[in-house]
Amino acid sequence: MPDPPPLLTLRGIGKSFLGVRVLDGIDLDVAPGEVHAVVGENGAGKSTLMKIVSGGYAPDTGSIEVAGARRVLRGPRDAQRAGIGIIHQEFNLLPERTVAENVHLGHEPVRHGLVDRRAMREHTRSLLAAIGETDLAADTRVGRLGVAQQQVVEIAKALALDARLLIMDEPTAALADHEVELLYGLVRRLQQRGIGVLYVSHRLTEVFDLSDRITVLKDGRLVTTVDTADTSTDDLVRHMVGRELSSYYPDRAAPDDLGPVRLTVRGAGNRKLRAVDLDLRAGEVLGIGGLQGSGRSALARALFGVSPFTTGDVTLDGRPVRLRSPRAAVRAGIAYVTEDRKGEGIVPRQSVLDNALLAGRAVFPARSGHAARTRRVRDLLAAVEVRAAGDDQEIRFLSGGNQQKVVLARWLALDPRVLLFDEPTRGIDVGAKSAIHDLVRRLARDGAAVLMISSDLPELLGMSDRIVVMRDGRIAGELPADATEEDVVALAVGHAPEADR
Amino acid sequence: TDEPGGGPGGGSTSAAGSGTGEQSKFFVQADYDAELALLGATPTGPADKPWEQMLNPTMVDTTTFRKAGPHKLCFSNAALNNPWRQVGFKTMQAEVAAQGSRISEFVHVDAEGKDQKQIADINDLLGKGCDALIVSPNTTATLTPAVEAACKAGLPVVVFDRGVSTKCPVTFINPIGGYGFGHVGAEFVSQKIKPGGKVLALRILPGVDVLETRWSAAKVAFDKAKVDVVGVEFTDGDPAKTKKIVDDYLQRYGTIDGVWMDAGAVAVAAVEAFQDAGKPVPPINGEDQLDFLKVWKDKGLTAIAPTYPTYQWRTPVIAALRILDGQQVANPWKLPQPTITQDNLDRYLDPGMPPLHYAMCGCTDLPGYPQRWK
Amino acid sequence: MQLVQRRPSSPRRVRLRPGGVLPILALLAVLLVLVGIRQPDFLDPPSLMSFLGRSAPVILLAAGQYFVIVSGEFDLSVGSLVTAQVVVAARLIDSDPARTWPVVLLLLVFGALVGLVNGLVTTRLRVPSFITTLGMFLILVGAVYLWSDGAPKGGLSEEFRRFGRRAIEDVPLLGRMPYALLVLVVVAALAVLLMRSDFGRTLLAVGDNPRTAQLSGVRVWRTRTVAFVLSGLAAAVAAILLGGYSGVSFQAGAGLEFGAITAVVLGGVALGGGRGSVVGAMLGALSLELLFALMNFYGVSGALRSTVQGAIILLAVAVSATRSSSR
Amino acid sequence: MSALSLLPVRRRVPGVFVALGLTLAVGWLVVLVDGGQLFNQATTVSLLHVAAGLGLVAVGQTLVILGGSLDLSVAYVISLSTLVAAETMNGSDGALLPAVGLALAVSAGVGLLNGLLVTRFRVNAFIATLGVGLLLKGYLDSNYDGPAGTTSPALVQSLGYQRVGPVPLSFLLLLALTGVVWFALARTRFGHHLVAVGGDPEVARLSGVRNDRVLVAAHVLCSLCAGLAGIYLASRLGSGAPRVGTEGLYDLESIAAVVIGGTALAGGRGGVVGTVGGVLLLASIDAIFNQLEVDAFFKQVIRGVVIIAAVAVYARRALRKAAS
Ligand SMILES: Nc1ncnc2c1ncn2[C@@H]1O[C@H](COP(=O)(O)OP(=O)(O)OP(=O)(O)O)[C@@H](O)[C@H]1O
Ligand SMILES: Nc1ncnc2c1ncn2[C@@H]1O[C@H](COP(=O)(O)OP(=O)(O)OP(=O)(O)O)[C@@H](O)[C@H]1O
Ligand SMILES: [Mg+2]
Ligand SMILES: [Mg+2]
Repeated sequence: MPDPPPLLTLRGIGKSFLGVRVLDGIDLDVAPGEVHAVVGENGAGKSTLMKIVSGGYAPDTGSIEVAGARRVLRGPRDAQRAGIGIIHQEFNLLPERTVAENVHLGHEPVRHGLVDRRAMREHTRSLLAAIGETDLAADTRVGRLGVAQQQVVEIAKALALDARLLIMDEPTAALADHEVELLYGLVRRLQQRGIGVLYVSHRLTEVFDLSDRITVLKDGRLVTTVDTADTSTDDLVRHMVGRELSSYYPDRAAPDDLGPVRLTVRGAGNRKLRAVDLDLRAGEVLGIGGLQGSGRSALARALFGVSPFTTGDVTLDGRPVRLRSPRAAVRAGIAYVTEDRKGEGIVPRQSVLDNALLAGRAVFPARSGHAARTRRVRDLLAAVEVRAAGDDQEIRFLSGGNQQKVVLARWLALDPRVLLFDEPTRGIDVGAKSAIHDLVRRLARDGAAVLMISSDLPELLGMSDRIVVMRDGRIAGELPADATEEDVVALAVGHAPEADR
Repeated sequence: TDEPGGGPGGGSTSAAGSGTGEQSKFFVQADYDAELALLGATPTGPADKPWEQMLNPTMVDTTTFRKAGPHKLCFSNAALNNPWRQVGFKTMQAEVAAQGSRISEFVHVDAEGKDQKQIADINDLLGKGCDALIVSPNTTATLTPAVEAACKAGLPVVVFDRGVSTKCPVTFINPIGGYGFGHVGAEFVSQKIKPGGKVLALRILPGVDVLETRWSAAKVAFDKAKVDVVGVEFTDGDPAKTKKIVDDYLQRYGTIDGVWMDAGAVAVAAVEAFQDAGKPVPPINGEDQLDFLKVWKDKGLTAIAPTYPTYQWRTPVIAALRILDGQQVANPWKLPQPTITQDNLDRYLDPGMPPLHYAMCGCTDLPGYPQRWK
Repeated sequence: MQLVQRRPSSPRRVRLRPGGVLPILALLAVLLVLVGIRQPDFLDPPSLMSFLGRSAPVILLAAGQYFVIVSGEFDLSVGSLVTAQVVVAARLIDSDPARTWPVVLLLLVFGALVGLVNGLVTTRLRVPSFITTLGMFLILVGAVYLWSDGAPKGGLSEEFRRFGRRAIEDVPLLGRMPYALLVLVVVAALAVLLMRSDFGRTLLAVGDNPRTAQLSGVRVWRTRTVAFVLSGLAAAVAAILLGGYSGVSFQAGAGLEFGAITAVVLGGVALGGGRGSVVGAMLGALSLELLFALMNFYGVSGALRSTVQGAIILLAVAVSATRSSSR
Repeated sequence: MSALSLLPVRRRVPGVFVALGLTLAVGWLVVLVDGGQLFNQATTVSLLHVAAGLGLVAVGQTLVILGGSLDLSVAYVISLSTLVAAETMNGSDGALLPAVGLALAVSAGVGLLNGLLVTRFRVNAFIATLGVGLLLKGYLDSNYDGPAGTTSPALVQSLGYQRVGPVPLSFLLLLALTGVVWFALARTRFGHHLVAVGGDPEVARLSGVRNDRVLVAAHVLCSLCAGLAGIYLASRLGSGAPRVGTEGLYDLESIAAVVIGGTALAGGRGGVVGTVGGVLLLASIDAIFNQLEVDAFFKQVIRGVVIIAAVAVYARRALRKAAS
């Protein structure tokens, strides 16, 4: 143990929700200047623990000490007072308010008893600059921002507190690689200033790059705390999952697995996209790369009829289709797993089963009887390994990763011909991630055409049969499966000449 | 608790009653005595035109208001939100039509039951060059300042139905009033029931002066007759609520021997509640609405219908014109308030008119009858 | 699906979760006991049946309101719709028995139509339903007064009134069976079935997160519009029963919209949508009606009634709300 | 209520003022053709008086609605406040200030009760304030048979009837109150926190906002505004009136004015300036119809249509804005 008292000491933390034990006897400490990573499967209790430390939940048992002094945190405000800041896994932002207002919510700077708007703007600007985000105006409404920019705002919001201990619950889930680099720099600077960081992530590379120590949680219990230097990825995975994971990515499609062209897009565009040409073949996984705001999600949303193409043509299996609404897209056999799970993926207060049945119920009258449909969805929920107290549990009580799996099951139940995945494994643990990767590959092998957007470059490179990189609403170029991360980044930032297609 | 002091009137008696509760703060013994005396008085004026008759009139001089016609009459109306006011207003419009060329323009503003709006309305009318102003106040006390302002503007003001607490209008027109109404019904019910019988009192809503006086007179009568008033309930004028209340009281007490109510709106519903429960309809009072009169006749009820005649809506127009002619008018102008009994029931029951029409409209001789009221 | 921990997922926990019907059942039981103490013969079958029959319109309105509320909207127009329907029925039937059925049909169509307009204005023109239905409330009240010149005309036929007023007498066991109760039972069964169907589930999803619902292929606007139509239909049926029970008056529907919303919330349905059961909503309405009867039996004085009513509603909702909350 | 609108609406709406301008222009023309004058002194004064009464309530209502709550008890608070004020004054000018203070204190007490029910006891605002309204109704019904008390002449002459040109003092009071509230929303922590709580209570809580305090404060302020409206009405009516609030439909009309003014019923978006626009719009419609002597029921139909149409127009504008 380090000499100065630890910044944070947790002893015997326990928490139950509606009688279900979610955390049990967790001990953990963070020293000044230490980056302490917390890893574990989806639903292991990481976010719950972080919310307890930041005052969002009250623990049932156990004690919290901050810098050696015992604290009872009656709410987030108490935690802020104690110098604890948090970047939440789910965004905690008000879409109707500006960036500056969001960043300072709860602790607005005042002068003569009045909110000092100028100070607020300037402080926000400097915080954003510190994360390397210089072209995000402080008085933009947050609702207008894309997911990645919202993530940046969320980070700035936590930094604004000037905390002694900063909790980061999957801060990079929505970030692209170069932004992750910037975040690394930030964390190191914080570290140098003696600030402790609790870092939760499913990206083990980050964990190894950043942390001094790693704590592994499993099913609400502490498995082990290890020094990062003394452990390896395989060890960590074994602790987390309880078994070895042999290979990360399934085999790619063999040339004769590829079917005919299923989806073609010609000269299509809308307010965000221009001159998009695209071919998607049955049996292939087409990866879409690009920086944040490059139009990847816009492409998926256009294909799914959320904000449809206004020009150009789309054909599906050779027939022209007009994808004017999500419903039309679903009927045409297209499925879309959105990147904003909380806002667009789940119906929070409905059960797991109802969530999984939603699309089927809405669009197709039960083809082979209600009972059969329910049985099939139950099988799918089991197949994607959803962890819940039961399929009648409200989905909002599931961990983020498990929610994502339920959303996947919803679409799989429809046997879609084209699957649009927008960051499908965001916030998903290693075990489940590889399960999802297998699933995606299996779907392709069974003849579906998969379009997968991912900001996780290793995943993009590991999963795709072909990679299309977008920039400024256009397709910047196409890369073969054996491209490197550098190739993708070069295309995305526009340094390399656009490759022929 | 926080007893409001010094409402209009104030001197309240509190006879120890059985279940009738405390006497209303609106109860004024002197007014009560006066109204009861008026019930027996003989009106002056044409016998076939009760709306021109006066009870114990004191005439006032109006020569200062004399003006050459035709006239512009303005009317600030409290509301048009119930059948009584509807029938009344139609009668008033017909009266205006009947006056022909004597009235050049008749301006009507409806305050929709809002004091605040009526104050604004009156203020507004003052800017419109009216020759006379007729006001049917929404609330006595609260409209007093506005009416005073109108008097100060120099034009003759005629107030009817509810009064104002100022003497400045040229005249205040209304029938005998609530005490008379309440007393007649309560006397009838107490006389017809067996001693110790149970009476249910149904009221529309609390806090409306006209209705308060009706109940306070009934209370005096019931207390005097030592009637057991088992309940005083508010119905909001809602027949469904009325039926439920009567139903529950029937269940609670087994029988109800008499029903008194402060307005006829729910009379038929009350009667139906007894019928539906398979019980005989006890002595009951209603009002001069035709649906009640019809049930009364069809089912042979023991009933009475005190009235608050809608023909009083004719009188303000007549009064205003007389004032503008410089003729004397009575102030206050007390109109007779007939009661419909078993004996004269047939005279008032006109099956051709709609169920919620008021028999005492005095409108049969007006232009457009009966179409205008259908 | 894997179960993290099976042990506490007993049925008890499931029913106790927010939005369940347990709290309203408890309230209902307390009220029944209180009535039973004061007025034991109220619980005799015939009298209980009559009570259920006369409560049927309000319960139906609560069911209708439930569909709208659970989809995330409000319907403030139901009270005025009931009034309008009763007045229209009286004028059209004009005491002619032969017109009864055509008019009943017309009322249903009219109710559905008003619901449709509410729904389309809310969903297609994106006017908040509070405003849409408040506007509709003003329009209906104004129009019906205008149309009937300020006083209801005509009359309802005995055939029409039968639905709300009469009963099948001498039924074994139950004593009597009001027609209104029959109608209620049928409609309630339909409502429960509907909420179990795909439509019902979708409706809940729409109320919970319309964005997700839309991105799952739900036609959100259509679903919500249907909810409004259902509310309009429920108001039509309620109007037929209520007109039958108490006859024509402008007061027929006054204040019913607030009663219905109160009942729905009392029944554990969340305003804002996405949670609660139609059975709870109907039980909420029944509890309110029972509360009124209770006050009649205990002779709570007329003017104090609203105080007692307000206090009991606040208490009931506060108790169930604080019990189900956790941090 | 949360999902009334999926689409973001720009904050600086007051598009209601466009509707107001149009309404006044068309109204002026129609009244002119009818042979009248819309903007004569008497009419303008009446219009502004009506607006002042509703406006005072609606400004308070804006606060609670912005915070994601609602107050249906305002109508009863108004009535209560007229009575407390008028009875305490009892016609004497000396008791003016204590009476005003007492009326406001009682109103604030009701607001506190509303606030505590909504926060501590987690009763939905709709039900909580409806219930508190019923409690007050019971009190008023059983204790008052009609108007009571007498407003001090000084108050009647000042707040009630004093005016500067065609602008009544009460309307100036409304403008001042609006200014204060606008400033509070834009420039105080309370304002920022209130809008945050209305936008997303969980986000606000996790950001360290003390939601409960903020909401309780909003409810107290709302009731204070209703109390102020009551004092104003007492000054107009000359006495306390137990039904003036409900007869005036101040509960529903204030909410309608707030929503017409562009504030989202779900909370978190809108402002007090729009509310005043909404109030003026409603009052203008009234004034125009009054001038034209339109039948009250026809007027009600038109009002219903105009309210829906006005909001529909903003909704469309917002839709187009969001699409661009
Ligand atoms: N408010 C709540 N009510 C009930 N159960 C909850 C609640 N919040 C979380 N849980 C349960 O607690 C468990 C732990 O959830 P938590 O969000 O902490 O997991 P996590 O480790 O952060 O997972 P992920 O990696 O997917 O984010 C899950 O089983 C979840 O269902
Ligand atoms: N909830 C939403 N509602 C409406 N539009 C949305 C929503 N979420 C995302 N969008 C739109 O989709 C776009 C996301 O695609 P964008 O053009 O930002 O490219 P991207 O590369 O997918 O960026 P990112 O990495 O942030 O997902 C956003 O700009 C936004 O306008
Ligand atoms: Mg988590
Ligand atoms: Mg994206």
